[in-house]
Amino acid sequence: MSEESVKKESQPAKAPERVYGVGHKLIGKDYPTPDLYAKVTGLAKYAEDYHADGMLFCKLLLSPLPHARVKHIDTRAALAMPGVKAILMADELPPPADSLTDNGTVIKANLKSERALTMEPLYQGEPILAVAAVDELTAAEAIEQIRIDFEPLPFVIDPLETLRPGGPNPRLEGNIWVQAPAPSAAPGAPPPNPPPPTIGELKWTKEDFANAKEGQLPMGKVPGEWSYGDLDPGFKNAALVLDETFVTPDTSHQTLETRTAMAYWQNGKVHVFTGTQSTAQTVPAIARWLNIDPSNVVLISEYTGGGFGSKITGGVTLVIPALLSKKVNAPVMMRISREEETFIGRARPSLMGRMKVGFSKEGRVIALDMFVISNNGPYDANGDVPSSGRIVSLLYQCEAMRWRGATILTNTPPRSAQSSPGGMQGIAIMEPIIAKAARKLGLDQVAIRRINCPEGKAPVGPVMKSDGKRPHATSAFLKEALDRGAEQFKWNERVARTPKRSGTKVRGVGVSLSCYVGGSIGFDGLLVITPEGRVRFQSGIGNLGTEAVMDVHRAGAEVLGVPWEKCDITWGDTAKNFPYTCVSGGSQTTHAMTRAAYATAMDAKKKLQEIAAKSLGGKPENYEVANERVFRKGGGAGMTLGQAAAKAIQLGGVYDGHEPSADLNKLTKASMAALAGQGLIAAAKDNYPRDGQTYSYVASFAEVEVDVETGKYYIVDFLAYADVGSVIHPRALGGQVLGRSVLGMGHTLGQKWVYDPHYGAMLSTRFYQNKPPTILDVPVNMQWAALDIPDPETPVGARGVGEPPVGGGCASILNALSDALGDEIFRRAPVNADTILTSLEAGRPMQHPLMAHI
Amino acid sequence: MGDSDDNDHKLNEAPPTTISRRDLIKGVIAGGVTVSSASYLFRATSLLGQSGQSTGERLLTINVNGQLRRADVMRQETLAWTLRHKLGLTGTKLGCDRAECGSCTVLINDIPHYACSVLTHMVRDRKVLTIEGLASPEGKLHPVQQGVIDEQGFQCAFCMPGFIMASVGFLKTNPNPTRGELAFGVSGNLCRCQDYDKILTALMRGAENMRRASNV
Amino acid sequence: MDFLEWARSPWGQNVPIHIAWFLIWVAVIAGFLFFIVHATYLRYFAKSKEFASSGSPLIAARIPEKVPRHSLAARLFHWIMAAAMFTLLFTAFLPKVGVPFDWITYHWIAGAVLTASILFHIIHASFFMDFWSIWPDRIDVRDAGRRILRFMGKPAPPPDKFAKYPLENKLYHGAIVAAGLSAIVTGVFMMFRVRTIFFPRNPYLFGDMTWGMMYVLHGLAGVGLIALIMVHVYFGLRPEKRAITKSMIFGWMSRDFYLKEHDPRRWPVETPTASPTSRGAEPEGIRDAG
Amino acid sequence: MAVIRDVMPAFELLQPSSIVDAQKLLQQQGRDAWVLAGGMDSFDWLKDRIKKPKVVVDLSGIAELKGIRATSDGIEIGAMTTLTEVVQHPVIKEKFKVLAESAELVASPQIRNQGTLGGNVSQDARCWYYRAGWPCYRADGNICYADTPEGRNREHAILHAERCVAVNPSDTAPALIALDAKFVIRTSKGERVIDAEDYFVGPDIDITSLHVLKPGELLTAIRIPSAWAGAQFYFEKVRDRNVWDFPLLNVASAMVVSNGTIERIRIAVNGAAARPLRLKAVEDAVRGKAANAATGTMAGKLAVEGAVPLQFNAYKIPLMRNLVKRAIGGVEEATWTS
Repeated sequence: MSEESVKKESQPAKAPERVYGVGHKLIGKDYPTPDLYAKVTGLAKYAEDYHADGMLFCKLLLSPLPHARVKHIDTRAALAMPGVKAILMADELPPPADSLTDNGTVIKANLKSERALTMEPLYQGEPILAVAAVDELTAAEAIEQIRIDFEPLPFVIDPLETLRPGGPNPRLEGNIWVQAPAPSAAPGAPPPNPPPPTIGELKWTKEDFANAKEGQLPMGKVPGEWSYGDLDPGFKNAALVLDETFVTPDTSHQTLETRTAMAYWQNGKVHVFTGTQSTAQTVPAIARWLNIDPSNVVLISEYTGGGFGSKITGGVTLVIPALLSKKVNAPVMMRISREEETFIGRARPSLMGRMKVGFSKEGRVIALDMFVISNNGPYDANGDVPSSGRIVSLLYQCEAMRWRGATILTNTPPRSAQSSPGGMQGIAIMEPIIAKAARKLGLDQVAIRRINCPEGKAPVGPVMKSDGKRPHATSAFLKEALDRGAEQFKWNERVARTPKRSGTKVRGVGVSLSCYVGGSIGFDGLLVITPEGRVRFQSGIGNLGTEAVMDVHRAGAEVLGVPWEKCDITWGDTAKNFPYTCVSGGSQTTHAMTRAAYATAMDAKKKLQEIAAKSLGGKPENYEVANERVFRKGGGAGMTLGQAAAKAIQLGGVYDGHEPSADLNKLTKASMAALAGQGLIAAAKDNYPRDGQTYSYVASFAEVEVDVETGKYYIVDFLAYADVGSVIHPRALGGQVLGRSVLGMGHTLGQKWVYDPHYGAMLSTRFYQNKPPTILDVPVNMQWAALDIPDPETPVGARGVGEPPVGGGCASILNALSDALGDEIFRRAPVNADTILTSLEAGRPMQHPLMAHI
Repeated sequence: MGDSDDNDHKLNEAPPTTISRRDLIKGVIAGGVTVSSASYLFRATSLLGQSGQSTGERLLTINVNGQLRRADVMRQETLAWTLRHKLGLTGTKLGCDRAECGSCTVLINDIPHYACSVLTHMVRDRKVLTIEGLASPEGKLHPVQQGVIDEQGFQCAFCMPGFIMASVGFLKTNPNPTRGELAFGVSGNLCRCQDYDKILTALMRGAENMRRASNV
Repeated sequence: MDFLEWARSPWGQNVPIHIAWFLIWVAVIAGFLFFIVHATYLRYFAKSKEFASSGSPLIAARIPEKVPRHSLAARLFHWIMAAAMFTLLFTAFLPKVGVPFDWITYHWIAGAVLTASILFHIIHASFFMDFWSIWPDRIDVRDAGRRILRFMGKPAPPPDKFAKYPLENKLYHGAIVAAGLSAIVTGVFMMFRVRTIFFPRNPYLFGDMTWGMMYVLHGLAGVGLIALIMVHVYFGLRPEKRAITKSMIFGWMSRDFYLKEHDPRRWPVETPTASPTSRGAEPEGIRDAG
Repeated sequence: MAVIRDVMPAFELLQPSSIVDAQKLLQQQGRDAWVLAGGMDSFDWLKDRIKKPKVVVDLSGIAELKGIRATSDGIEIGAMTTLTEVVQHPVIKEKFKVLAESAELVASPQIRNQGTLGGNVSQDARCWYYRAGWPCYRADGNICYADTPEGRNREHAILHAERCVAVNPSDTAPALIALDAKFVIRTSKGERVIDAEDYFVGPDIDITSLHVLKPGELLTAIRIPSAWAGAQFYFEKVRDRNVWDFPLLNVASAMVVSNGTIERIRIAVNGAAARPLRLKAVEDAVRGKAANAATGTMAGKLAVEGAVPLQFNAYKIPLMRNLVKRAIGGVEEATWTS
């Protein structure tokens, strides 16, 4: 931003930009990503932008009931309409295929899982059938010509209702998933996978409900439980014990690009155009859903209009155009409408939580009894409930902790991971309790977090069965982030400022810790050095806006010493041969794929040295790679990368991709085989050791201003200070840190799902009803910074960042609100004008504490 | 409106349930509007139930990105659909199709509109500018586009064309805005990556680029 | 043509929501058609009434000058009911034909008045009046056959004179009972959907289809009542029925009219001093016959 | 028959170029015709396939419906004038600021660029049951889903509910009532001019429409008399999101204050009932009183007398009380600077 425009702004100016990546040429530096030109000119093609000759359009018939059986369908009138080409129904879907793990064991398909179409809809808006026609108008009119009769079945929207004695079940078989243990392994064979989960019934007793006081979450038996340490002495010795009930909202991912898909078949292969977070990993998913061999799937996904966990491997509905296309032998485009996306587009499960927390007088969390249940929707169980416990145990380093939880099925749209699944909810439940404790104990909000937050190889979660120890994080520098953040945010000044109230306005400040997993390991990288001297990175990462699809390869280019202008990135089309790549979900990509990129660059370096030695004599280690050359150390003979690539083709074997290294994944090997002979081909598996689990951390700071006469509040200022290891691409990182913070804020600001309980129908299908935050709901200037301290357990030092800021975005606002208004006004998210105003009037929370959506 | 009395008379003669095509044409001409193509008025035959591709469509000429483009356009067709599916200008995105997200923002006579909520038949004699028409024919980016590249604005970028068009339209009325003013100007656009801060920085850079370009 | 308005329930089922409002005009036109047909019939085709002899002049001599027909209570009931009925019909249907006003409160209050008055009437008629006097008896059926035969010019003995109410009157009462009770029963349930002073609202007392049928029945009864009331008013205004209309105001009819139309054996109205042997209703019943 | 809530149905599009032609077309088409102003409300109904008119009459080509003209007594705003034009018009900004302020808080910039003043005051209710196409009273059905024991009614009415509990969502309507605007309606018989508050109608009178226009009638212009030009205005809208959201409540007032005493006042709120409410009792009570916080407090209490909350909208009572209070007694602004 120019000096001139900074000066004009009455808002606080941004902190001076930090310099990242000291000592690096590419890592930690800003650059325009190669996809940006196409994006700004409108040439970037998202799924709906493709058009194929003779392309048909399809439309879906959605269930109006939350749970029903289709008794009768009459499609004759629809099929008789001119322009209607085909109708696809549930019985035409292939059975879902079992999947094969890399070690050869079979994971049996769960036949009770979600399919693209169904005759027993389990939520309002679930697709029943699809009509393909020459245009959308015809398809829509055809749907209106279909006579369909339903038999209503019992349904439940609220998880507590199905837990009541005699409460309705969301599925015929029950309301929870039950996982049987894996059978024991045959001697010498790899351990078999557990069987698919089955559906069971969980009911609490009348006493369980009666024991909960007004506004408290009842606590009955739950299937999930772990603990470490001894709670009782903790609570006995505690200076303060709080027992609080809290609820978080269900929030749709609402990617701006819906899960539109287009498909056609050519030469026995299905070509699918859709948005996905994970290009390479979506192929096996599609193959499984279609029950065909992955080699017969081509996925084109150059640009993805947002994912946030809802498109980790695309959406199951993309098989609809694929199957319709096969049926009518023509390309089929399925545009998903915004309303359809609300139903089939995934959402974060709401959590109801009850926390009993014991604090020492210094504010240390010495005992925590955590109880959570989630509203999971009708299909596969999401990990939010268990992960909320792990994240809380790490983030507050509770000395003794018990976690109990249950994932409850309901007749509401299917959930999936959403940025910081479980972490966000756990933090949103725990943080206001920490804030309340600090006020009760007379402690500073930063100080109480400082003494609880993780440091170094901090332990996380329960004891593992395998080694009898609690696992630990690879590293944590959250204290530094908290300290530097407090300094940058001028925390002490803001806290000391008086009065808190002026006129009808009250100000409050809040701070929150936040963290989430930040990376996986063990994937492959693949690059080609061409005889023209260019380096082509084969990127199987999805292009969903995080820029990881490009950014991670900067690490490879840095190792090879190649200027970025000489690098190309191939992405977005699985016909273009990608390596085995992680899914882009759970903030793992930056960590996992910089490791793979680093390993691959090292492989390329090694091959370059060998080629140089073979060509110019001497030993490989006498050669070094830099400045687009491989040359003898200390000067002397050398060759360009292009010359080396040409040599590699001559040499063949391991050098031009004909002989892949044995530890590579079969997908990488297949891609190598297709690329073989094009130049020097490097590929490597990330075999680097790692001691611990990788997490990233954020300290979030916020100030709010509340008008006590209207209940309306504004976020005045916000800072997120990140501990995410080495910074790879500062602007992309800043976008993630603040973007995901705002995603968290949305949970406080009012994002919601309102259901009519009588009909089990969603009322909030429009943006103005479910309220994703707008540009005017966030501060006009937000701040972010990163420590840029490398993680010691990964070669590039970078950890993932997508999820960690989310919880802090939500909780820092909640904490600022309670600083302004008091602890007893509300214990919930979202908090809106009505929440605040009614509570201020009455002096106590007036909205039902277990009702997130009003 | 000199002929309006005459038209009244003619319209009154028409049977009450149908519209006389001849009279309507007269009425329109009398209204002083240039009739640029036969598509201006429609015959009163029922279209309901005739949703085939071409039934009920009319050849229309519209001015898009400085070019006159002809397309077969149904009455109820939105501008966004015509741009995307008839003219191949897929840079204009459909994010909600309900005038809520702004992804489809285009300029009509320099004013930002949600193209999902404008009938193509309503822009017959107006100038439409889409993201594809922003850069110069030689490929030189518009200063706002350049600002986005300079600051790595946006993440998934599905909202980007709409945001850029909204800010280009806004900057025509306020070329030197504060961050707050520009935020207000593009507030009709939703970004679900919620990269609002960086978007605003990029668009501010674009505004600065524009001012610099016009000073040259 | 659809006689009902259908809608899509939140669960996508086709449910009726109310009658098609054109039925209001159908009922009104039917009412007018009846006037025309009936008046024409009377004017041009009806033969003068012939009755079988209704007994001795001795009996006639004992008939009082003013034959008591409707007790005060009965008359009050009738007029209260009439007022409530007109209020109900006008508040129900005027807004539907383009005269908007704040109708709902008047409508449910009038409905409550009607319901109360009818409850009174049922109790009154069951325990304090000759309950059966308004229902067709065997003679009515026999005479109906005779009248039809005679109208068609076939030989048949003349019918008896009427009891207290002519058969047509009894049939009309039956129709009003059917339509009125339908409207009232459905109307009482419909009060669960609006704010009244009577009971807590419960709009989900029934399913969508049941509610829909209830609204349809209420509407059908309502438009039926339009036609029935029109016919009733028409007869009330006809010259030859004026004596009956007057009796609903003043409570009595003249001896002449009585003897002309009614059979003292079937509707004994002897003065209380008359022979106790005569069959028929108790004095109480006479006084209260309505 | 199944339901789909996507894809605009086919219709005939008629684009008259004069009010006279438009009126003829509307009279010929009767109830089959749908009037399209800016379309910001209409397209929802059409795209959701809840309404399927045979004919759509697009008013955007009628020049006489557009623009802002000075009249002998104030100004006249054509019904098809966009909200942006209203916001930016120098006379409105200078003399009738309350209207500019209210128009600027409508939805989003793009909507204000296309949405019209006539459309804004004539827009339909936003009750989510009604908008979902459910057969409620407002849709000619026989139930109010929002006013059921479990119905979700946070945004619904606290005053004058009668079977239907939907509210009028217009932001400009209360401002126009405060300005004592006159609405010009073209009917088949000629022109009818009515007071702003009489343009709106509650469910007790007409449960299927928020305004008094009959099929075939057109709102052609809105006249603002000079009586309130330059008065002391107040407008405030409270909404959940700071853009593209309907009011939970809004308030508009015009006061003429001399020597600290309220000489004349008009005040209206919207979002509280199915029609924007002119608060006559408040006006009467504060006239002649000091324009201060005490009067505001008294006015606020008076304004919410008789309010009946539903299960989830009790907050609207203190909110309305406080908004009325602020409109009359002013807002106590915060004194901090950053």
